[in-house]
Amino acid sequence: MKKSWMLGGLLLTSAVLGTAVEVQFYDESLPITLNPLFATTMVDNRAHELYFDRLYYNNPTDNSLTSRLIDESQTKIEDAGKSLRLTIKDGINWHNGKKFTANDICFTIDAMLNVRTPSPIAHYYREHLASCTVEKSNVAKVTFKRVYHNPRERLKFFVLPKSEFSSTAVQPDTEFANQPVGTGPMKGRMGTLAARFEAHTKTSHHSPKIGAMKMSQAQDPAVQISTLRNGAMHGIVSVPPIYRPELQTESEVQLRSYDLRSWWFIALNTTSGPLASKEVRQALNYSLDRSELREKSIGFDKNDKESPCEFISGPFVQSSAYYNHEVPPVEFTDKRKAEALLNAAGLEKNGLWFHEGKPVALRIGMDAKLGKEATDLLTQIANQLSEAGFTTRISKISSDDWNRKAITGQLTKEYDMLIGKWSFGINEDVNDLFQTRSETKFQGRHNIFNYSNPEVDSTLVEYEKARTTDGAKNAYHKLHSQLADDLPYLFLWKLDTKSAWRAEVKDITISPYYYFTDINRWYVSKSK
Amino acid sequence: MKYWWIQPSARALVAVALPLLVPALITALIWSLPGNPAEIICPPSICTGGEELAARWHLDQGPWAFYGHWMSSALQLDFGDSWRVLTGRPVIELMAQTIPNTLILIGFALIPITVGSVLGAFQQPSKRWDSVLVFLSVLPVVVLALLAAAIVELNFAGSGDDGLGYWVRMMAAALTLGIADGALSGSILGNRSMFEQENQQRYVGISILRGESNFSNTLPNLAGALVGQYRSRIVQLLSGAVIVEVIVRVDGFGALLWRGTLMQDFGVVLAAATVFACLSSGLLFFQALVEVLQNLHQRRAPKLTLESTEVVR
Amino acid sequence: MMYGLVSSSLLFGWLGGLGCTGTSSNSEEVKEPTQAALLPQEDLERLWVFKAADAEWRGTFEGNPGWTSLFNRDYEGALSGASGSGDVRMQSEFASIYRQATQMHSHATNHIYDTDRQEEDGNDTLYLRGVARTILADYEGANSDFTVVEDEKLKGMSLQWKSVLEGKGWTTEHVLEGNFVNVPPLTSSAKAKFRPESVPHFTINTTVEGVTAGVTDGTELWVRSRWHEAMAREMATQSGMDPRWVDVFMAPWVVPMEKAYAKEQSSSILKSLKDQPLDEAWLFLSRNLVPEDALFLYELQFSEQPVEVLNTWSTTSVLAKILSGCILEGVLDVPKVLDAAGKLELEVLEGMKVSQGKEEPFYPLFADFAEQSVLIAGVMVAEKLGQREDSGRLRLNARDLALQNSKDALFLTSFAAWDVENRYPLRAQDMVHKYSGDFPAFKVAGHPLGTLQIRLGRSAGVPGAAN
Amino acid sequence: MNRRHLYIALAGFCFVTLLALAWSAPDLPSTIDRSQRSLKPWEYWPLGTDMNGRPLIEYASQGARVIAIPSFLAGILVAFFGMMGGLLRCVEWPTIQTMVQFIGEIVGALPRMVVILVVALLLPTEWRSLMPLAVVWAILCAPGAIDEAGAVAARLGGTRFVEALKAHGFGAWRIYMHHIVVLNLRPVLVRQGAEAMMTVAFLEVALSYLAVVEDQSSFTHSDNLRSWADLLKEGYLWLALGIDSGHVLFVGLGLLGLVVLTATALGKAAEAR
Repeated sequence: MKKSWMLGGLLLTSAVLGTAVEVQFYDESLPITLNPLFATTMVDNRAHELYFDRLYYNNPTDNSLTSRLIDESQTKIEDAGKSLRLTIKDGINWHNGKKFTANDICFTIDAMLNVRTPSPIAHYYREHLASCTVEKSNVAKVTFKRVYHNPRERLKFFVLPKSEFSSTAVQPDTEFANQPVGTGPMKGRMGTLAARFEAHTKTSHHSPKIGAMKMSQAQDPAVQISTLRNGAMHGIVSVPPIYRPELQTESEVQLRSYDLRSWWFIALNTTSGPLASKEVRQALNYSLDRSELREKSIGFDKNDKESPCEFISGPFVQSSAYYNHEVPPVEFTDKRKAEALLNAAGLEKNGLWFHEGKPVALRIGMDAKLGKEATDLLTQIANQLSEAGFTTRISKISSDDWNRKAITGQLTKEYDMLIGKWSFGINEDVNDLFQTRSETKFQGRHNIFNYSNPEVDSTLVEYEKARTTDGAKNAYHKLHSQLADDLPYLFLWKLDTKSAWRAEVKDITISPYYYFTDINRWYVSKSK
Repeated sequence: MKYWWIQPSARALVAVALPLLVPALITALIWSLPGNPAEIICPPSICTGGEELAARWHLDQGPWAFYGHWMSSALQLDFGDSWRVLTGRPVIELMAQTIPNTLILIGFALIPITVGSVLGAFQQPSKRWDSVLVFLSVLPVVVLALLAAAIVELNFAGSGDDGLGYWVRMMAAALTLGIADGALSGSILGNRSMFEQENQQRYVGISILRGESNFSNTLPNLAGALVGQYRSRIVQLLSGAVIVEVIVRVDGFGALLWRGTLMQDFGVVLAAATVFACLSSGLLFFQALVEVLQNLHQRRAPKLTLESTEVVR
Repeated sequence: MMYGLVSSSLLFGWLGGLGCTGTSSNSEEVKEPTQAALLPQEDLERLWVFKAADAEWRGTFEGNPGWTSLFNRDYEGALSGASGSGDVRMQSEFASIYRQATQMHSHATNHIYDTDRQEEDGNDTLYLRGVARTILADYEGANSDFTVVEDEKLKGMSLQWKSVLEGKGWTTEHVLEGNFVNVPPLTSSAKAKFRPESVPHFTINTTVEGVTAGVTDGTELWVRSRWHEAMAREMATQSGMDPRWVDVFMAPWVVPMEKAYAKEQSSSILKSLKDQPLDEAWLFLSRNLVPEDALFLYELQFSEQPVEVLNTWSTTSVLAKILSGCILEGVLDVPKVLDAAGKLELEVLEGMKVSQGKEEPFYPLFADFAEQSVLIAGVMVAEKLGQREDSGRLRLNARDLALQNSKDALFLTSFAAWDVENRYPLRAQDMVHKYSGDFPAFKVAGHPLGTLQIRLGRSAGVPGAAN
Repeated sequence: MNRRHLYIALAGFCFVTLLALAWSAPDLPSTIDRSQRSLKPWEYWPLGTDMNGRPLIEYASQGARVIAIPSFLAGILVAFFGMMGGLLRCVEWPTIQTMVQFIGEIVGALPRMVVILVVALLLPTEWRSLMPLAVVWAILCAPGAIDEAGAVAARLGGTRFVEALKAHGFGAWRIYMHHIVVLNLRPVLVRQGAEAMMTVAFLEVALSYLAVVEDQSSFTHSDNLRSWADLLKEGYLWLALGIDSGHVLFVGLGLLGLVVLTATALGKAAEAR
């Protein structure tokens, strides 16, 4: 029975591939928003790279800072280096056919500078940008708050069309969030089941060879792999580690590295219950057998020198300069230490651990999409904690709830532990994750359980204010050891991301972090 | 049977009340959730435009104002915008995109059910097939939906929403709906037993003696029951459609409702639930009408010919 | 001894089998009409990867712990387990790898104290930038840096570079010592251990009152590389090989300051080695498929007319033959190179099966070396043709398409150095971290990479965490 | 032992098995053990293992724990509603009858899945269980049961039947409970209840499956427990991709079959003589 389906699948697939114009791929989930000012997930960032152009971007191959929108030959530095006079290239059109002008650049900057635009991304640019004035329809003058030796590095934001917004106070709930108008290589809209992309050719600055693309939400990993193999889909953005070895030697599918610094964690609710005690958090740290978790959930192979998974003891990957190698990761369970710490914290063991006469019950949540990369991680962790004498109640958290509630500190009443991952590009700033939350100061915006520790706060300020590179590095090394001791997070591991694309999708360059920067070059060939 | 009109009137009354009641219940639900309803769309932690949003979505003047505004707009076919599923997109647009798929699905699913009803009415198939029908009747929709999804997903994972992929998807889903949860066997067995019992009535025997066909006699008496049965089947299909559309990945109205529910998109849930309620009301009203006609027909005195009166005498 | 090779072969072979079982063969329907074979049979049979299917040929390497370790990409084990001509090869590999690490360090140092210079950077940094610029063959820049260095100790350390600046490049006459580096004597490599120095090497003053910064000096990497090179030459002499093969092997990987001298030597070396048989230790698990490839790539490094070199060698060198077919109007066409590399891998695989009349699980592992060789040679040709971005695309493909056993640390180090030259330190940091066990002194290069990463990150002005 | 006893024994056996499974369910699924992956029942007693080497008996028992009590309660509720409907036809309360019919029409006209989803949406995470949904489902099924039981009572003669029995000197309790409910309404009440029990089990599997495929937390149980839907999901991979999980599908279907068998046997056992 299966064979006949496969055969049917293959015939239909070949028919599809024979005339393939639409490149279809699975991403971890669908984008939360297509308005780049409100991107919170890597899926958002990848989709935005297709719909929009960043004013400046780094060439994914040779890292040269370049722009598809600005005519570099006419760019001038003015006001003793405080301003940049940008001249727009000719013939650039928005997806709706309107001409791209300097008004759009200045609108985007004004929107980011408007404090009523509730965009975490805008906040970063507010630190550098002072104003933007339109000098001519194709000339904008951007002024910075101070002189930068590399001002263009501060202009890597996505440009929005002025015509699509009524005010510079841009809100996340408009139709633009699912039906964007950009200047990017692809135009399209979000659907209920998929995000669609169609080549944007009526402009001078893009000529993608792929006619159309479709981003679907990841299915069961086994289904994804099979549909990729039989050609019903062209690519998978993130291949679960367990399936990588079997794809590695596949002739019709190629594994591609996606340079992204991702690390996994368990955030602990330090605001209430027994987890408010540092000893209890440390005991939990010793109650986990990370080695077993990695072997069973990630499918880690001890003989694999190229293992995608490596333990961490703090909020950085081991290859980062910020990683403090003097703090060793906890790899195995240490029951003795755990029990000593729990006793010290005043907990009593009677089969289960009791706190103030009640058994310690841990409510554990996990960003559901992680379950595709790490099989049953949530259950494995619950099992280990049950073995250690805690009762557990586990819940998967949908991507939507994770982004709207978990990382904004809205789940402190519902959960004691939250399992998630953070991804970084060149900027590994973690202040937002651990600084005491302050909406007015835009601090601690990703502080999951509203953790607050004056010592950690002062270290984070130390990092912000550091005048030397070593100063910043030392501050984060100190932060690393402070966090490894105070444990607002139980740090798990870094996990490399690998994509898989069918061999007929040619000339693929996957850019670090943004992924699709080089999409204009990709093409689909009939031959493998 | 002095009060025969009570039942159809009750149905008609409910048919009118339902489309008003369902949105009222959901409006009450929106206000019963913790926090300000506007925070569902714009959590203060990531959004500063709470007040403007509340005003824009008519959430700022309490449930009655909201309900009133929503109803008056809905009467002009303006169901507002999606709150979360596809933020800002007019719900009517989403419905226009998804309802046809669901109607096609239900339409195709009704084929086996209708065929089954007709067969049942003619006492087909014979009772030795009953074990098969009973087996079919216990197949849950989720199991058949899995089978359908298995066929579709592997071959049309990427191209399932147009061309051949679309139709294979729809057919598989429709077949699932048409068979699962006893839809097919229920229609066959239900009709068969209904007509079987009716055929045993005395008046049928007499009509056969009069040389009339029993079907022409039983049908008018069973019309109401038949329509009622058909109505409940369609309502059952609408419920099943939610499951089938999600599992087989049909971009239908049921799947839209499911997503709306998951994402607390009350813009979508309100509209979807109301449309479901309207459909149900329409069917209910139709049933009431048929019942009225049936009763009037039954109460119409038959014209007796001279011969027949002789026979009676 | 051959357990490692066989077990990993089986492991990967099994995975290969697994990969194939699920694969649909719909390629039949969608493939364009079959093109002519990339290589004629006689050329195919000359490739070492093809010969590797022959148990007898393979047997000469399989018993050797050095080769087994190299196959399993255990470089530390490969160096300590190597013997005879294999030892020469491993020392040359290490010398080249540290050459590229030196280059990486120099680029990183040059960026952090030049393009990404910050207010904190004081006069002492000019010594480090001077060393970096010397290695990168910017002699004027280096000279101007060294002449204004104020710190007496650093001045002293810079003196040994002066002669290189004056001679406008490195020659073998120069003897250079990292003042803080303990160089072991030249003995049998199995015994010799070049321990890494602790990092940072020393501290320098910053412009911030009372604040110093820890730094590393690329000199250590250079000295280390030179030591491995000397070891290679020594081992070559001991095992009766012509030491000039070491020059041939290392030519693509030397640092800019050596280029001029190496070019001077090249014509005579090429002339005398052209007719010498090449020990197969230079081929097995290497980037050269036939002996002529080594000489082709050697000449390519010093030629101003790379296309002519391609054409000249295309009759004898397989890599030249394949790549010359990928030149369109004097430009290397990346998609053609990618196709050719993939096609060669398949042809080799098929050839191995046909010649042996059976299929072994490790055939694909060897065949993958063929694809890697074409891609890496393609990188070199693209660089020579000034197609920098295209060389990057080929580098990325080579990195992604390599299997575990064909992941080449030398190529990856050179890729990292290239990335750092482009002010992109992340991939390089990952590579340095991954190989820190095999090449402990990589931490020296890792130090300025970290500084560069921090400076770029803090000035990037883009958000940090996303989930 | 006649046919009826056989059905009663069968129904009893199936239901006790269901309860036993529920009682023996572990609090959490056990740890992954890939060395034991995809073992068939004869290789790993009694039901084999899943793709990650976990015993399928855990899924079976945890799923039973989710389903057993709520579905049984739903069955009882539906039977109770039916009984009330039947009895109502035997008393002369036209106003109440009209009201019941009116409410019944409203409830009967509501699209069930819409109501269930909305109720599921309302439930706070810590309250999430099948029980409230089962109760709602029972209420939604009530009008059908009331109609059918009412029709049976009407055929019986309704109030005239009660009057006749009163004339024979039977007490009210005996008339209503014994003569009407036990002797006459029993078949329809038990059948309706059994069907409700079965449909609640199917509803749970359907909702759990939707949650699983949509990466959502389950509506019907804590994520500590696995539903039978997880078995169907893994078994589906065998159907779709030929992955070695056919036995998992059969176990899933077998468990659903157990519920179906309970319901059918109950219905048959209660059929009129």
